[in-house]
Amino acid sequence: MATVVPLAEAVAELVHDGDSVAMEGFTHLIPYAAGHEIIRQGRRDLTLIRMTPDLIYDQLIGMGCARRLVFSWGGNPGVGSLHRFRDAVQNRWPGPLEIEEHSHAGIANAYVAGASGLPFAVLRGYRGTDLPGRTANIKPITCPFTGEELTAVPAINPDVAVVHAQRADRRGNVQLWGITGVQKEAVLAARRSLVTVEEVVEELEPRPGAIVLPGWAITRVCRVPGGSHPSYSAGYSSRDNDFYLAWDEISRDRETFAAWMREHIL
Amino acid sequence: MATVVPLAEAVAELVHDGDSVAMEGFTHLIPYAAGHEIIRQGRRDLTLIRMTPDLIYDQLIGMGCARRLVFSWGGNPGVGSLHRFRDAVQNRWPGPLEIEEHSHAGIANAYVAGASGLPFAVLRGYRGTDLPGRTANIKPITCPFTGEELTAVPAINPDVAVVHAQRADRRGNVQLWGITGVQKEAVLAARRSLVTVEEVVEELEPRPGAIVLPGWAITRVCRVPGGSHPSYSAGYSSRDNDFYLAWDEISRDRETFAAWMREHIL
Amino acid sequence: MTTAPARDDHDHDDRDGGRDGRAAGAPPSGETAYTSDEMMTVAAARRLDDGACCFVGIGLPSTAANLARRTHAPGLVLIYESGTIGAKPDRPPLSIGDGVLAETADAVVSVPEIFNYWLQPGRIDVGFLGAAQIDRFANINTTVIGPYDDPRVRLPGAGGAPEIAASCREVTVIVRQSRRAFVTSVDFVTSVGFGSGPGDRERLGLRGGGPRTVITDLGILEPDPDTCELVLTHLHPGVTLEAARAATGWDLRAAPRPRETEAPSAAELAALRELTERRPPDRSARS
Amino acid sequence: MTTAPARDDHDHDDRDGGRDGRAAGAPPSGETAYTSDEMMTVAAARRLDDGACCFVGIGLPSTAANLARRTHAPGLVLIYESGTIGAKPDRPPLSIGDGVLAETADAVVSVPEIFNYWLQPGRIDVGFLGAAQIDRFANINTTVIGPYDDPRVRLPGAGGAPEIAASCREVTVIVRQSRRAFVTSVDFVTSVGFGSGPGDRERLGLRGGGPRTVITDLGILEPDPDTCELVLTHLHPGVTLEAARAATGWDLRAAPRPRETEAPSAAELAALRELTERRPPDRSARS
Repeated sequence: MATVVPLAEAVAELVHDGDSVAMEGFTHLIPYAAGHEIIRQGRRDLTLIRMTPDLIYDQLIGMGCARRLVFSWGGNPGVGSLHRFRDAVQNRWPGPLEIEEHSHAGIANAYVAGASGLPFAVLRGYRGTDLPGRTANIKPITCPFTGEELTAVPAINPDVAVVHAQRADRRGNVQLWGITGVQKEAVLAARRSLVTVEEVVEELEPRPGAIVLPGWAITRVCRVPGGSHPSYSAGYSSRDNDFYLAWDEISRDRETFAAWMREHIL
Repeated sequence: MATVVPLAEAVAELVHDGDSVAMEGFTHLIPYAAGHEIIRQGRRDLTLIRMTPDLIYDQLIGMGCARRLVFSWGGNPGVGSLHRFRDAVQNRWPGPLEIEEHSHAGIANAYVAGASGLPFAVLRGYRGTDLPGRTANIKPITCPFTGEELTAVPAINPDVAVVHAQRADRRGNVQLWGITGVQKEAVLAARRSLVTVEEVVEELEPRPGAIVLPGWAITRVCRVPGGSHPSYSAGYSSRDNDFYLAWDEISRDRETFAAWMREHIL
Repeated sequence: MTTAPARDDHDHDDRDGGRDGRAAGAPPSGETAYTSDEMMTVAAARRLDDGACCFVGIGLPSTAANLARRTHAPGLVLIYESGTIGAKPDRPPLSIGDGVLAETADAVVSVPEIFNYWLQPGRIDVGFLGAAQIDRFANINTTVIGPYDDPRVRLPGAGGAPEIAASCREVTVIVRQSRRAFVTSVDFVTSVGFGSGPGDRERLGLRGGGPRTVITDLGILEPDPDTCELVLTHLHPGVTLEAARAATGWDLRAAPRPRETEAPSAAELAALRELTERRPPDRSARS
Repeated sequence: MTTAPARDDHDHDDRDGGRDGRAAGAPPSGETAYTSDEMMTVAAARRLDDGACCFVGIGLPSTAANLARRTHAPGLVLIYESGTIGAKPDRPPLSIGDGVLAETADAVVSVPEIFNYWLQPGRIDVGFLGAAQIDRFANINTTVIGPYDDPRVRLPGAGGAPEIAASCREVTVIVRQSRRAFVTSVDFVTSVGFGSGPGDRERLGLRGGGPRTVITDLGILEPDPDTCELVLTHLHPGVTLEAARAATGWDLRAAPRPRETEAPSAAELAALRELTERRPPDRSARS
């Protein structure tokens, strides 16, 4: 049964140096506030897992929290590059960053396998691309019935999954709607989970398109209104597209980035 | 784009002798009216696929429509046996019935593979049971990363999937809610699909817990109010539990069964 | 439809815990009379801890689980294979897909999801299974009596049982005790208990703990930690060890001093009968 | 985020088809002036049949698909990898997960489902891809420029592109034509076009038809049915074959008589500009 606690307490309890952490949210419901708390607590050597690193991982990488990144698309959506990510990969700043690179379909299925208690997932993917040559985590697998060769990826089972949702009730049941991405899979695949929510209500009244994660399948819930900004929470906020544009300039230069983080996050 | 047509026309067009047919609905939304139309049209040599054959397949089997049954639980839910199914397996009446037997998890995953365009699915299942010894469609598979041995089942891709739903709009988009079972997977796994609905509306207004199957992914939609009776359609009807009880007596005896079918279905 | 074997031939009325159970021996004085099925259902309910999540099949398991929710375990999480998570039915559902399950659930998911995301990873504490045949290692048959290709009795089959038996942290079996059901060797292994003994579950890669309790209308059996063989540990009030042995197809081992199951309390019986006697109105959808 | 390469170094503004496109040659008399990006977007929109389903990436593909919906293909089904099926945005979404997509969709599904149930089986008619580099067999690089382990430019990577390229019935590529983008050999194969030529897709088990059209700011290229090599089949108004060859890193083959693309009509331009000039209000959620 998930208990509702302050964010700083939940992060201190659940996220440790060296952990593998999946902070998911496909453009929508990205758990920025939790990511910022991880930065403030100075976590190090994290393996960051996320389909679309987005600005949240650009910030964690730029602040030196990450040792390794598992991802499938590392850009600033609709804008261009993630400069801190590029600086780490191209110039090893602020330190070297190992990368494990997949396609969206590959990571999504790796989460599904993780949530399903399976060691691997099978998909029609990667064939003929240069991706399999860059990681041992993409292998061929043969159908035992047809003999056809397909592709396997190992399950992703993060130490911690961190997601943002619209609402929780007092028993820690979490409700999210709109674009729900891979959040359910990430939470169910993880050993521990932290969910930040816009509000805590007495009862979760049913809503079209909403999914509910039962409180007994979640570790901690934190009330963090606006916790997805500059991403958004359908029904509570809208995406701050101007900030995504502004980030292109803020993040391009190391000093500008550091100053911005000092002023707004630390 | 699914077109809305009369049931008799849709069945005549989509269901042919010798086809493999999946009529799904997990207790809820069982497409009885469509099954009865298949009986009336005298289809033969069908391979019937369904997790829980339920009364609908007891009727099809008793009327001699089926050559083969793929299933995972063949009982009258909450009542006991399916007598026509038992008579076919134990006494080959009205004719021999080949069976391919699985667990719920196995068939559910076979539909998932079928819907996903994969030739097989992987699960932790069947190990140590006598089920794999009874079909070539359950095989071991080894994880290419951990070496662990798991179980594979081949995809189910029926010639036709038949399901019942609450509503469709004029463009053939179908909306169902409540217990949705494996209907989405069955429809997406099938080469052709037939959906009977309680009503056709102008616009599908969103509903909590509802899923929508886009009209372009469905072949035919038929308006058949009450088409799930004696099963039920949440929001439109309730399960006729008394009929499920009564069926135990109706179906126990071959003549009583035949007379009932003549009177009520033919 | 996990736990309902065929009604006839292998009698196990799966709609109503109170129907055709034999009358129990003379009830302890000062208590209301109860049937052996009521004793069995109450004993099963007591095994469910508050706050646990329980994968429930229709019939006695569902009755027992709902009884537990109404008595000592209000926080029990009921999960049905139809995809309903946290269902809170006000009456025992008459089918695994009874509308009341979806209406009262915390979440309703697809059938593939309930098996893949919820059962398979081992998130479920307790799985409840019935049986047409069970052997000394708690392997279960719900498939056929007699040869598979020429069965004397064709039973419903596996349903969710094989994976429930494989994946739940522990399994409770509810089955009426008789020589026909308690056999030296099951005609078909539908669901694995301990296979042929210690180490088999590990060899097979079954990650759940397997059967922890077999509750019958005569008493309670539990696997010996060393040999995995079922041992009679409790007798229901008025039931003798001889009676239990006479109803078992193998040489039944018993604990040195089998304990007597506590008789159903008046409160337990009242709650159980309220559950089982409440019949839903005829809500025929014929029109 | 399928189709957006890095903005700088590999310029391809993926928010607005009309922004930094070079001005096209003198527009045919009697027509309004338009940019080469506008010509490219309009040409892409024209390739989309009414009623088709289209897997759309953010940027020019999304602009083109929405333009088609507003002009000749009102029944075009837009599918975004964020899980929105049948989205009907009234403005080009600024991200793949823009709220307007979910609000206007026929169905919103999870990201695993959109790839597994919808893209992978080959249900999608047309996939739209961008490229940082493309070779004569329409293999695409959106991963790195330079060595993988020591890249000169680290690009965003694969996103949904490899499986879109593999599974859609056909693929349309939109990319500005230059020697830097049109290379003899891509630095990294992110998405497979025709591999090294005829038969490769079949050998790899790729079930979709592969690239059918490459639309640039200079013209249109299509694979030769026999050799699979891209051949220039159309030139946009005012563009010469020499200009197209000069912007191609390999010896570009052209059809005997490349046809001239029909210039954007006033209606097409009006619809496109209405789309691209409509900027959403600042809806900052800071509080």
